[in-house]
Amino acid sequence: MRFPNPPTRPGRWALAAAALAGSCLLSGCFWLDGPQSTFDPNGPVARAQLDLFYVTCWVTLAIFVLVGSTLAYAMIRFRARSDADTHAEPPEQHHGNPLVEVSLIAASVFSLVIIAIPTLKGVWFSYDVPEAERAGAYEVTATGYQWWFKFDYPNEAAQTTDAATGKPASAHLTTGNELVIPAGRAVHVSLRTVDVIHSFWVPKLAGKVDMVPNRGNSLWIKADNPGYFWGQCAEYCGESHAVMRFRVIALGPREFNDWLNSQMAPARSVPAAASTGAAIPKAQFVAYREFRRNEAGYTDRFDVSPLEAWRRQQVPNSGEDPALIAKGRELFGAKTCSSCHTIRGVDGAVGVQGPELTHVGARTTIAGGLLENNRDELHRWIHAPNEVKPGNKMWVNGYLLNNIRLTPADEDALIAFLESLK
Amino acid sequence: MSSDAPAATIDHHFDPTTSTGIPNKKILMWAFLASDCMFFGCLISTHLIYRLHPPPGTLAPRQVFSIELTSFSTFILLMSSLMMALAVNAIQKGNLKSMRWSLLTTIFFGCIFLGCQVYEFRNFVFEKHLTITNSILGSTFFTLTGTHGLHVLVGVIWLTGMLLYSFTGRLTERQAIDVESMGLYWHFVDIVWIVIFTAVYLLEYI
Amino acid sequence: MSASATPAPAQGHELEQSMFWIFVQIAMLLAVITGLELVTVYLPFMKWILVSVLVVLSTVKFMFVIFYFMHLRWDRAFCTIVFFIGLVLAAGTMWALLKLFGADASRPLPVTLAHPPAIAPGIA
Amino acid sequence: MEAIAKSDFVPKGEQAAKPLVLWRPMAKAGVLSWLTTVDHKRIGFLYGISGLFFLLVGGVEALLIRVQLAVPNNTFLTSAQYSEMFTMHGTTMIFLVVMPIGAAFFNFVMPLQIGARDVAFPRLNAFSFWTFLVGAIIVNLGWFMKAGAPDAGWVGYTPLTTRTFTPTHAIDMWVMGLQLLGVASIAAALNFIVTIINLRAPGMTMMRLPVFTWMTLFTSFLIILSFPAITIALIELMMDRLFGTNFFEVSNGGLPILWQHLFWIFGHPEVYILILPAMGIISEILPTFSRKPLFGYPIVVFSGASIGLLGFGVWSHHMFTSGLGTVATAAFALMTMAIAVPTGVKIFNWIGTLWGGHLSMRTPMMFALGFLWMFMIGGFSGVMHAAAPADLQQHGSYFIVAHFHYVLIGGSLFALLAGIQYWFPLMFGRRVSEFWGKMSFWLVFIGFNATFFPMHFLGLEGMPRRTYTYDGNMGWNLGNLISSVGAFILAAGVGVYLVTIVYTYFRGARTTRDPWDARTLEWSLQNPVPEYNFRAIPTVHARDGWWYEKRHSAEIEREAGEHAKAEDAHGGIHMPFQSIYPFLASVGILVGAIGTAVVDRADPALYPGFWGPKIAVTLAGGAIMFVSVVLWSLEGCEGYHIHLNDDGSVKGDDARGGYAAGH
Repeated sequence: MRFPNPPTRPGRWALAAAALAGSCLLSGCFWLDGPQSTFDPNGPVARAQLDLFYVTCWVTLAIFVLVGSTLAYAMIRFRARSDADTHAEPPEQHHGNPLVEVSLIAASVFSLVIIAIPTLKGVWFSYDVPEAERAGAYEVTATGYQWWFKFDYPNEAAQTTDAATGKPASAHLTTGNELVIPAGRAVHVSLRTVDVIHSFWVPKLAGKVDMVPNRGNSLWIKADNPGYFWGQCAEYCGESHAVMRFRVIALGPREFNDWLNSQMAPARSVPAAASTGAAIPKAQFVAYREFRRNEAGYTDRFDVSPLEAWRRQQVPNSGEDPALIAKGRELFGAKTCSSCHTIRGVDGAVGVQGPELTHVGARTTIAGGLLENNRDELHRWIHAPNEVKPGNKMWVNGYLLNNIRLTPADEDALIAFLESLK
Repeated sequence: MSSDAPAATIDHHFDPTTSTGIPNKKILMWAFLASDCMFFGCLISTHLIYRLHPPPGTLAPRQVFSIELTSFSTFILLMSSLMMALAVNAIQKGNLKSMRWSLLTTIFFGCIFLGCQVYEFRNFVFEKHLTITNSILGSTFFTLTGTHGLHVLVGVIWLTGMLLYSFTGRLTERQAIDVESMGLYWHFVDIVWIVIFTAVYLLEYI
Repeated sequence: MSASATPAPAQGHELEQSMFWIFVQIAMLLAVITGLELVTVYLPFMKWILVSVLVVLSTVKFMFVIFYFMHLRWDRAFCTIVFFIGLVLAAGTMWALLKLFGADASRPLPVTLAHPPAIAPGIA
Repeated sequence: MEAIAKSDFVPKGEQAAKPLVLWRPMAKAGVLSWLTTVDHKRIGFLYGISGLFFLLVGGVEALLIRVQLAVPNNTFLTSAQYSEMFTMHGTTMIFLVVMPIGAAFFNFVMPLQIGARDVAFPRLNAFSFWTFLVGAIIVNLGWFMKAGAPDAGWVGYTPLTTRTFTPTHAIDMWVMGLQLLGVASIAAALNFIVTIINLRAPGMTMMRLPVFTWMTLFTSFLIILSFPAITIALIELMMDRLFGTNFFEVSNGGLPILWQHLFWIFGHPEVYILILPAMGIISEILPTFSRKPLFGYPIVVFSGASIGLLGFGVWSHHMFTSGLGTVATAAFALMTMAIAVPTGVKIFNWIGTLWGGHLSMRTPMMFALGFLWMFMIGGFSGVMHAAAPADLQQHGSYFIVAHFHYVLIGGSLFALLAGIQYWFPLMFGRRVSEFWGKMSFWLVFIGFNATFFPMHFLGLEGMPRRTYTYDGNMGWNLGNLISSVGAFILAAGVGVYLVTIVYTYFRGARTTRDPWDARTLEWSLQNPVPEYNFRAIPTVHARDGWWYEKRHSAEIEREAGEHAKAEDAHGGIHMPFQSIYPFLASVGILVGAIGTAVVDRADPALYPGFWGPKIAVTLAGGAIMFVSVVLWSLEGCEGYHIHLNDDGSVKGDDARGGYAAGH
C-alpha cells in the first residue's frame, strides 16, 4: 500500500487549539483604545487615514471571504476520503478556463479601483494643509535629535538675553519633547533632523513622516479638541530609538495664548526673601526611589487624566527652598549642564545640544517624553542617564567626557532648580 | 538533431549542443552585461542626482574637466573596440596571427586610456584640488570614472591573459567563443564610456 | 541545422574581408559622431534641444556598437532580448530616480541648517 | 545525437587538444569530495544544510527578541543586544535562510526538471556556494568580536550606518558580507539562466517548462537585475566609511535618502526573489496532490513574469513616509496596487487547480494549503499598504512586521518547508512520517498565527517596530504576550520538523520511485538520484512530462533505450571534472574581506606609508583569489565519460575515465 493512513490525525486537536487561539485573537478588539491607537483619531488627517484603512479593510475582507470560502469548499469537497478514492482514476485533466481567468482579473481590477480612488484623494489631503486653512495654519518646526525632539515656534518671539552683550533680546520660542499646539487649528509641522533619520508620529493626529537629513519634509496635523497625545519616533535611529518619545498637547485658544505668554518669559527665579530667608539650603533627607533598568517612568495617577496632569504641572510647587534652588542654579553652570542646555535668563546657559530647559518644570515629561516629570524620575534621569537612555549624549558627551560626579546634595539642588522652572 | 553540416566549418552564431543554439558562454556574458547595465545605471544616476542640486561653493565641473583629453581618450577607446571586433573576426576565421596583432593593439589602446585616466586624476587632485573627500562632486566623479577604469583594467588583464594563452597553441577557432565573450565585455566597457562621456562630461558644457 | 544561420560560413576569406570593412567603417562613423557631439555642446541653441541631440547621438553610437561590434545583428534574438531587459530597466530606473530627485520635494536644505557640530565645544 | 553528448565543436574522430594538466581531484567521498564537488545535487544539499543551520540561528535570535518583548519594561536584553538581534534576524532570515534554501531547490530540482545532467557552469556553481558561505561568515563574524554584530537594521539606513554614528567594524562586516552574498547570488543566477535557456532536454520547449523552473528563471533575472543596485549602494557606503567620501555625508551635501532609493530598488525585487520560488514550489505540489494539471499554466507563468517586471517599479512604496511628494506617492501607490492583480491571479489559479481534483492531504500538501491561506492574508495587508495615506499610520509599526512575516513565513517559509517534504524522497530515498510531518505542520501553523496575527493589532495600536522596550500603559501587553507564546509554539513546530527530517534521513522508511504519483520529469529518476541524473537524456512530449511518460510507457521505454545506446556509442555519459579552484577563490575572497572589513586601520606611526596590516591582508586575499581564478581558467572545463551497467551503477573502470572535451 503506497498511501497508508497516518496512525492518528493530529489535525483534530490542532483544529480545536486553533479555534481557541482564534477566540483569543478576537478579544483583540477590546484592546484597541491605547494612547497611541490609530483607531481613535482626534483630527481630520488621522480620521481620513483611518477611513481609508477601513475601505481597504472591508474590500480585502470581502475578497477574503469570497476567495477563502471557495478555497475552503474546494478543500473539503474534493478531498480524497479513502484509499480507494486516492487510487481511483485521476480526475479529468483540464488545463484552465480563459473566461474564468479573464473575469477574475477584471474583478480584481475593479476592487482595486475602489481602493485607488480614496487613496489618491487621501494622498493629496494628507500631504499639506488644505488650501482653505493654509492662511490660518500655525507654523511649528520639529527637529529630531538622538534621542529627543526639539520644537521651534518660528513666529513667536521669546525674551532672552544676548549672549555677547548681556542685553535683553528676543529669539524664537523653543521647547523640547512636548509640543503644545492650538486645538481646532491646522498646524503645519516642518520636519528637520540634526543627525540620523527620525520619524514624527502622533498616531491620534496623523500618520508619520520622516525627518530626513538634507530634506525639507513636513506634515500637517489638527486636533479637533483640546487633548493630550502620545507620540514616538517611528524610524530606527540607534540604541535608544525605543525610548525616543514625545507628547503633543492641544489647548483651546485662550489657554494656548496663556501658555505662550508664560513661555515667552525667561526662566522663573525664586526670590530668596519670599521664603524663610535662610541663605543656607535646608538639609534634605530625601530618599529617592530606586528604579530598575527599563522600569516604567509613569505613575497611575498621571494616566487618569493626562491633560489635567499637564495643567497641574503649570503651577509652581509649594514649599520651595530658594537657597537650594539658587545652589542648583549655580551647579547648572558649574557641572557644565549649561554648555548643552539653554535656559533663558540663566547666564551662560546657551547650549543647543540638548533640549532647552527654560520652562522644563512645566512639562509633564522629561528625558524625551519617557519619564514623568517628578522628583524621583528627575533623580533617576540625572543620576544615571545611561540607565534610562543607553548611549545618550548627556551621559557620553557630558558626564563621561567631562568627568562629572554629582553628590547627593548636588542632585538635590539640581532637582529643586529644575522643578522650579515653571 | 544529427549534423549534416560540413564537419570542418564552425558557425559562430550557432552551437548545436544547446537548446537555443546560442553558446552557453554567450548567454552568460549577455546576461551579465544586462546586470552590469543596472550596475552602471545606478552609479551614473548617483552622479547625475548629485549634479541636480550641487551644494553651494563646490567647483563647477567645467573648471575642472579637460574636454580635449577626454575626447582623445574616448576616441582611443572607440578604436580599441574596433581592434577587439577585428580580433574576434580573426579568431573566428582561425587567423591566429592576425588575432594576436589585433589583441596587442587593443591592449595598447586600453593602456593609453588608463594612462589618460591616471593623468586626469592626478591633474584633478593636485592642480584643480578636486579630491574624493573634499566635495560631493569629487566623490561621485572619482567613484564613477574609477569604477569604469577598474572595468577597463580587468579587461586589459583579461586581454593580456588571452594573448599569452594564444601562444600555448591551445587557442583555436574552436575556442573563438572565449575571445568573443571577452570581446563582448570589452565593447560593453566602451559603451558605458559612451554614456559617461555624454552624461558626465558633455552635459556640463551646455 | 546551420542552413538557417547567416551569413553562410562557406564564403570564408571574402567574408572576413567584408566584415573587416564593415567594422572599420563603423569605427569611423563612431569617431565622426563623437566629433559632432563635441561641436553640439557649443551650439547656441536651447538647452533641451542640445540635450536631446546629445542623447540621440549617444544612443546611435551605443546601438552601432552593440549591434555590429557585439554581433547582436547576426545573433539570435534572445541575446538582444536579455540585454535589452537590463538596458530598459536600467534606463527606466535612471529616469525615475532623476525625476524623483528633480522634484521640488527633494530639493536639499541649505547646508547650514543641517549641520551643527556633533559634540558640544568648549566644555571645561 | 552529438547534441546530447555535449562534445560540441569536436566533430567525430577528432581529438580534443591535450589539456593543460593541473591537479584533478577525483575523490568521491570524504571532505575533499565536498570541497571540490561540482555536482549540482551536492551543491544544492550544501545550500540546504547551510540554510537550515541559519534557520536555527535566526530562529534563536527571533526567540530572544520575543522573550524581551513578552512583558513591558523587560530587561532580558540590553538595547544594544536587542538592536543586534533584530538586525541579524532580518539579515539572516532573508539572505542566509530563504535565499539559500531557495537556491538549494534551484540547484537540486531545476536541472532534473528540464532533463539536464548538470548546470551550465558547474564550477561557477561551486564558486557561488562557497562565496555565499564566505558572505555568511563575514556577516556573522561580529558575534565573536568586540565590535559586536551589525546593529543598524537589515535596511542599514544611512546616515546611521556612516562612520559618524556607527564607528565600529560591525557595519563594515555587514556591508562586506552583503556585498559577497550579492556576488554569490548573481553568479548563481547567471548560471541558472543559462541552464534553463540552454540545457533543456529535447522537446522541453519553454511552454512545457515546469512552473518551478519558470519561477527559477524569473527569480534569477530578478537577482541579476536588482542586486547591482544594492552593490552600488554598498560600494558608496563602503567608500564613505573607508575613504571618507561624501555620498551620505550631510555636511558636504550628501543625500542619505539616496541610500533608501538604491536599497529599495534592490529591496523590492528582493521580496519577489524570496516569494517567486515559493510560488513555484506551490505550483508543483498542488497539481501533484490534486492529480490534476495546473489550472491556467500560461497565465500563472505570465503573472510570474509581470510580478517580476512590476516589482522594479514600486520600490518607493517602502518610502511613503519619506516625503516623496504627492505625484510620486500616487504613482507608486497605483503601481503597487497593480501588482495585486497578477498575485491574485495566481491564487485563483491554485484554487482552480484544486477544484475538481482528488486532494490527498499529505504533509507537503498541508504546508501548501497553509501557504495559500497565509499568503492570502499577507497579500491583503499588502494591498492595505498600497493605500499610501493609510500606510503612513502602518509604516514602521508592528502592522508592517505582521504583514511581511505573513508573506515571508506564511508565504516563503511554508512553501520551502512544503518543498523539503515534497522532494525529500527524491533526494534521499526516504519518506517523512506522516504523523510527525502533520504534527509539525499544525504546530508551525498555530504558532505562526498566534505570533503574528496579534501584531496587526499592535501596529494599529501604535507600537513601532525595532523598539527594545515599551511601557505597560499603552495597551500592548496582551498582544505581545500572545505573540511571544506563539513564537515558542512556532519554534517547537520548526524543531519537530527538523528533528523529523534528520531522523528520516537516517532511519526513515524507504520509498519507491515516484512515491507521490507526480507529474514532472525529476520523478522519473530512481532515488536517491544518481550522480549522472539521467541514464539517457529524455525526450519530452508534453507539459507534465513524467505524467505523460507514465501513460505512454512503451513508447518512452523504446525511445530511452535508443538514446542510451546512441550515447554509449558516442563515448558514454559526460561528467565534468571536480575542481578545487572555486573553493580556493572563495578562500581568497574570505581573506580579502576580512582585511577590508575587520582588520583595524593601522596606527600611522607604526606603518607610515601605504602598507599596513589592512592593506596587506586585503591584497593577500586578492592575490589568492587571482591565482585561483587563473588556475581555474587554465584547468579548462573538460570532463570524463562514464558507462553504466544495466542496473544503473557506474562500470568500475570508468569511474576515473579518460579526458573528454569540455563544452
